[in-house]
Amino acid sequence: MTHPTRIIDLLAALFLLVAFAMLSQRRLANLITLYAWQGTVLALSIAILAYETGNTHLYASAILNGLLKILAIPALLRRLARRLDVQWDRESLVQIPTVMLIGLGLVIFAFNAALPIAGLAHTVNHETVGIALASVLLSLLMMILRTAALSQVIGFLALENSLIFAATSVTGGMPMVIEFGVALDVIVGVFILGVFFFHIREQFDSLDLDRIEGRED
Amino acid sequence: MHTPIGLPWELLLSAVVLWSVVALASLLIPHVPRMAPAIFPLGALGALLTAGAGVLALRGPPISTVSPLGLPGLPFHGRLDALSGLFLLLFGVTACAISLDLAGYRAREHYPVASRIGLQYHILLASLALVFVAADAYSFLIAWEVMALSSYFLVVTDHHTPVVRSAGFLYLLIAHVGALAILAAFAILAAHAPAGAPLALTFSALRATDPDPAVAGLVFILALIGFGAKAGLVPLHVWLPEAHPVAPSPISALLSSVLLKVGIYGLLRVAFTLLPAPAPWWGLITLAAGLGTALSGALLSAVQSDMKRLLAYSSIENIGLIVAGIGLALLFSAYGLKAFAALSLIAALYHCLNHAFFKGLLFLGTGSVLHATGERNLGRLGGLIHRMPQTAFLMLIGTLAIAGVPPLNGFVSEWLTLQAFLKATALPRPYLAMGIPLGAALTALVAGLAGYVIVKFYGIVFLGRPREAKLAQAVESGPFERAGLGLLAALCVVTGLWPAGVIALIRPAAQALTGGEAPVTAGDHGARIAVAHAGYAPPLLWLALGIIALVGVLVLRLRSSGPARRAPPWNCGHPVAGARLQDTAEGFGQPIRHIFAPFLDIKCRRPGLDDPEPRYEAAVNDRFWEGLYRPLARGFEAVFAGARVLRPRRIAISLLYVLAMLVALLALTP
Amino acid sequence: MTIDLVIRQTLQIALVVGAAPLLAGWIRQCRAWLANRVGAGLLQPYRELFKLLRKEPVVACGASWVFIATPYIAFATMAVAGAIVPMMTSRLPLAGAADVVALAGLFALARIFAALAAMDLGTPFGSMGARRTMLVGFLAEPALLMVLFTPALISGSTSLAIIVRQLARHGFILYPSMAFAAAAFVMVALAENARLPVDNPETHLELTMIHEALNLEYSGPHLALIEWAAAMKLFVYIGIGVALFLPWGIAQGRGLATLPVACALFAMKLAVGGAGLALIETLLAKLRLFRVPEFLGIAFLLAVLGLLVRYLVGH
Amino acid sequence: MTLLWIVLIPLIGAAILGAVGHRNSGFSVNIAVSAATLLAAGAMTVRVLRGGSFSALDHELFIDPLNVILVDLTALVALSTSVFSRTYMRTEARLGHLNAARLRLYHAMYQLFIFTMLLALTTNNIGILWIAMEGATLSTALLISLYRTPASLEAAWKYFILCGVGIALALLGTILVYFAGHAALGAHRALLWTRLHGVKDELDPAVMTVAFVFLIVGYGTKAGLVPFHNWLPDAHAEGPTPLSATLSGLLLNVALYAIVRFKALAPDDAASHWPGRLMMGFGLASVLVGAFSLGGQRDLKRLFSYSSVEHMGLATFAFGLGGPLANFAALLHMTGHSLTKSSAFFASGQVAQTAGTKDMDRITGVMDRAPASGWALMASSLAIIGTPPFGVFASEFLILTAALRKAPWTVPLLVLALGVAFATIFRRTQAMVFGTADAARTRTPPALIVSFAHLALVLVLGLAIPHVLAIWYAKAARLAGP
Repeated sequence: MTHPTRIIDLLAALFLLVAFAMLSQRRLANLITLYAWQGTVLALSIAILAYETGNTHLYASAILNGLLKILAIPALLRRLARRLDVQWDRESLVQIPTVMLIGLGLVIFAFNAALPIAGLAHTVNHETVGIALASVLLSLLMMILRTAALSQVIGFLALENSLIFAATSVTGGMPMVIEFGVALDVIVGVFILGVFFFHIREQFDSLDLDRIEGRED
Repeated sequence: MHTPIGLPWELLLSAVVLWSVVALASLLIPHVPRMAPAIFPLGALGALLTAGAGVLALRGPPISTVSPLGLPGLPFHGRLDALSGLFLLLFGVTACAISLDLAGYRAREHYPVASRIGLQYHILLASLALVFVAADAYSFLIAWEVMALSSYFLVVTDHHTPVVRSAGFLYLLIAHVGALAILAAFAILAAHAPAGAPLALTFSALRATDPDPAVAGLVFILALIGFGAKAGLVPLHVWLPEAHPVAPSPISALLSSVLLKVGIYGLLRVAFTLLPAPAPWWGLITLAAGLGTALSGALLSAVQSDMKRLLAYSSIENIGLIVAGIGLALLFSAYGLKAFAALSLIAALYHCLNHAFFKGLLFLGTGSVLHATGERNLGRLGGLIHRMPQTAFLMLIGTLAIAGVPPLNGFVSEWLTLQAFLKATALPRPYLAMGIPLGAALTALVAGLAGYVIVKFYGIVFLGRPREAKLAQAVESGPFERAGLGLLAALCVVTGLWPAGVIALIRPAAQALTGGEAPVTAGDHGARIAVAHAGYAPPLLWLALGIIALVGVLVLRLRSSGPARRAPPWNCGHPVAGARLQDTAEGFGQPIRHIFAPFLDIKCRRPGLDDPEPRYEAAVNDRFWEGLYRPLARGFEAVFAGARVLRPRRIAISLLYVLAMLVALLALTP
Repeated sequence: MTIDLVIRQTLQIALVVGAAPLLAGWIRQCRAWLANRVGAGLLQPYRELFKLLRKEPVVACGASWVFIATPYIAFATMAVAGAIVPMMTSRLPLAGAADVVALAGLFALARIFAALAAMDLGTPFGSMGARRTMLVGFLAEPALLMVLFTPALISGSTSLAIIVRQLARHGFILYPSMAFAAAAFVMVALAENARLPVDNPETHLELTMIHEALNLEYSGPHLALIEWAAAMKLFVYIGIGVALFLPWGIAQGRGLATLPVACALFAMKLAVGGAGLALIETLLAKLRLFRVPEFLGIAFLLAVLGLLVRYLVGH
Repeated sequence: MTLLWIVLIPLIGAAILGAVGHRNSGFSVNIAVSAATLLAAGAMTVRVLRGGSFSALDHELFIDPLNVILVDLTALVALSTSVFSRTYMRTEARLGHLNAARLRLYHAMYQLFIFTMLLALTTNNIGILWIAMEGATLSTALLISLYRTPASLEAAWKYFILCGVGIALALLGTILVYFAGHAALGAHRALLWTRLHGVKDELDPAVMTVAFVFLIVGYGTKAGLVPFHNWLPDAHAEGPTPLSATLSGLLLNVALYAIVRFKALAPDDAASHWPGRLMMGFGLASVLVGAFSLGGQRDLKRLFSYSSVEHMGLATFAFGLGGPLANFAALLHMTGHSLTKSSAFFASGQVAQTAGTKDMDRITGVMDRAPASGWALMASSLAIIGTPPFGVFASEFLILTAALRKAPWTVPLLVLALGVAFATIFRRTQAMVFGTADAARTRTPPALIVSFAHLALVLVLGLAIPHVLAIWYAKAARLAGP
């Protein structure tokens, strides 16, 4: 077992940790910071993977992800948060410890579910598939529990992060076209959401999902 | 169509084409009013062609044909055999009379309505003709549903009144549920076709499938439900008394005379030609359903006070008798008694013809009354025999026919049915041999009730004194109406006077279905029919009656000079006050309500001691509404509410669904 | 049709038409005797009929042709019914034209016309009578058919002639099933002919009358025809009873030789039957109208029992 | 080259409309572009039916009898919808529901939407398929919120989040498929469907089953399968009518198409029944829930959107059954449903616009007020609830027949659902179409021509399926896998 792989495993662990942190974090600013951290971890792991396997397009992918998820999107989100001045997410229905327990359960489940795939994977870091799957489920859980539109979006982005992480850990990265396509979709999506938020706020003068949804058919 | 297809097909198809053209032409009526008078006579012509095709099909061998249209691997198949022929004949003749009536009836309507009726009516006729000759499940269902739809549009002709709309909805809904049952029946049969045939849905292929008894039973039950819903079998009859009254009377006539028979046709087609030899229990439940339907129909019609509702319930009663005959036939053929099966089937088919004729006659007659008086409520009619004598006379023929008294046609089928019931002692199972003849008693009871009902109907509408002042303005119906009535009345008389001839027509159909030769012999040059030496010769009876009555008349006339002196009625010396003193429909139904109270759901309002304006009301509702349909509707409403709850308001919940589903499926992955 | 048959037929019709009033008179006379009255004599009905026939025909205003036609129809129907039932001989040409079911049908025809005629004037009593008649009618019809089915099953045919031949061959002993049928038949006959305990032919008491209410508006010759028809109906019914339950001695052969004997026998049976009817009527009291369904229900049950017994015993 | 044109034309059209979409000429341009697309599609169809399937751009684009059906359908419905929206959106603008900028947005996004769908249909690369689907989500999200009403924003938000998540999961599925193919095909070709299909027996079953779970949950969300259908009624009801028509008529089909393609990749061994079973399960659930949800609806467009859930469920179920007959029926059902449902939305949009409300309790007497709208609505509803002689009946008939052979126990449920759908929809339609009108008679709107044209096509499907079509669909059915 070489150093880089061990580092990747460590980073994977960090990735999961960040996911948990995001699950528990309610202050929007910190949430965004955590998202940036997740991006960093992601980019780093891709870079190390690139160094390990030595295929060049992974470097590009690492840079792309880095730019997007460490700088661009967090900046955009901060700007949004400031412009819409939302700092706090309301208290979620389920309190944090329970959430943590549920999350733990999901992690265990994900590890088991991922075993067959991990067994087959020929990449250096195939053990991390389970972690990737776990963080997918965790971010989904986070989206479920959040009541502020913005933090739900962050959950969505985290989900997308974990997908990329899964991609790299399972297959050592998708072809470049796809990477770019995905990145494009993400950035466009975030822009559109940004536009949305303003419309939503001028209609509902709130970004609280309880206010937005739940009308009768 | 592939040539050559034979004369009957050519007649039939030309009729269908004619009707389609007429249907499209009637769209133009509002723009070209001049053609309005031609529309319905042309329809009548098409009906005659159909009748001709029917007669030829009855005489000749079955002719099949395949059209290029249809599904891939399943083009439309058509087959003209004896059964189709018989029903085409029934349909053609009745439709001809109804078209004649419409020709007069529609002259009064304003053009948009006339054009809509012209369109839908002729589409209906065409689809009916095709139902009788369709020879594969798909084309049968297509024709079937087109028939249901066009008749629905005719029922809701006056769609501005809510009652009409709800009646129409109920009608189409039950028709569609029935169609689904029929579809399921066909599909189940097809699913048991030998492998390699993905679409074994032609009737010949379905006949070739050999389902095990359980499957065959299931198919039969589905068919009974599906076609029973069309024919108005209890408890699927509730649409009938709602839909038939609200439709324009000629349409009611068509619905009662022909569309109900389509259900009978389908039942026969499936039970006798598509399925293997029946099991005894098929016959038993059919018989039970038939008798139950007949009895409840008779009871409920006896307590109606709307003349069209009364007739609608009486249609249910007659359908019940027909189905009872079919059940008997199934029972006999289940035990291999082919000849007796043929006999019961002849009885049932004969009654189909009779009911088509006299019920069509009565409904057309109510149409004339409705037009002359604008009144459907029996309580506001009366004495019309003086205002519209010819209609009254023709209606009297229908009345006697439906009452099942000799020497008219209603009696013949009753006679045959009873003869068939007597044969039940030949059944090998003791409980059957003992029990079935009691069915004859029920049949007799129903016949008696029918007499009661129809006396009430005729006596209150046409006899007595007018119950409303406006009835004095009533006028005799127009020539076209009377022509339609006359045609049907004549048919009632002919089929009553010459049973041997009619049976000769029906026999091939019955024989084709049961494979047995019915033990009905014709004697005295066709004047007399006999079952087991028990004969019935209406012409002789007519003769004897006529001679004796004539003698009586002559004797009295010779003695008395000039016409009888007129004097006020005696009435036991009580002065005969206002016309309101006459018996009402409710009053006439009172004994029935009293005797059969347990079977009826009666809402009665009696005047109190100090009522400002004392009046008596008695309404009788169908028990099946409260007993079956309302609970069903409530159940569905509950399920709907449940489905609404299932749909989450919040995104989070649906995301939770996603997560849960994901976890569940991943856990389930093999 | 040979001349012999024609003679038989005309004889039979003549007998029914001619002797019906006599039977009615006989029954009245018996009732009178049972009630310790002298009675008006056997020929009283004839006197009444001729008196009525001599009167000027009067018809109520607003009566339609149905009202006027009904008496003739009733008369003719009953005459034809009488022509069908084998009384002295089982060999009648018209017997082939109608069986027991057709017979019931003929009665129904007459009943319906009577009811319609009663409703024609729109008098309260008329329609009341019509209603009650039809009520009794549709309750009696199934019972009657059940009664007739028992012998029909025995002989395997619904033709009266054949039934009678079959039963007559059997000799004096009554079939066990026929005993039930007989009881039921008597009850039906009482109801159908508007006799006590169902209806009282003697009175015009508004609230209880059934049959009489139908005739309220008739007078003179029309009333005569109706009364005559009623008498014939009774005659025919008793004739049916005799044919079904005391068939022995009926003429079977071709020639007319056997007829006088059969005729005498039949007259005797009629006398007995009439006396029996009178006795029943004297013993029973009038039922309330809504007891009638129960009465006929019992008749129906007895008839059904007859059927079942017939099936169990086998003959 | 036609293959390239089919995706380029709408893209170019989107660009042009981005510039001129707000002008009055925008409508005509829109129609012209759609017409051009249809022409290209037609040309391509001829070529496929003559010479069989072919590909372009180094196998990135690919066409075969299966997806050409949907391409044609998309192009056709896109054209008729653009024709319809000419009148409809003009009126909307006149009524002040839209300003010029929104109109431009509408036109541009409309063509972009069409582009993404055509790309998704014609691409051979499952990665690009995913990107195109995501693109469709983005473009439609903007269309749904076109009116900027609270309801429409909520709908758009729901749509965005739900479909976003779904799509994301689909991406994971795609990654897994890529991973499975990686072993057999190497990095470069492992995304090409044709190649994957070639080696489908070498793909690892364990991975493929897991992958299919993600894919069906992901694309199933997009196809509006229960229980992921929450977005669908809102999106249909709150978006502009032309969008509702295209969403129901086309987008759902495309999503289902994606699922079918992946089902076809499953190897034909024991584990391969898994996708079929999943599809049958989701399909059945959708049919039942969709049908029973129809009961309590008051909003006209919601009613028809729930019926879309039901019908997509039926098609999914049929594909799940598999086999030539069921697949044939499913394709026929997709075709019939797109045509009928879009026509139903045209009619109901027209009715709602004239009546000024979507609340069915307040709409009555349409037949008196505007006979054309009345007949269109009546006929479309009758067709959509599967009354003969319309094509939907034919496909439902075939589906039931096939189901009776493979999974008889499902038939009672299906029949129940069909009956309920009939009762609920027809009750509403009758109440709206008949009765006395509360307003004066209006002139018949020209836009409904397309509605009747669709109905005519569906009628043909029900009465006499042309021989060519039959053969073509049979081929496609074989491609849709066992």
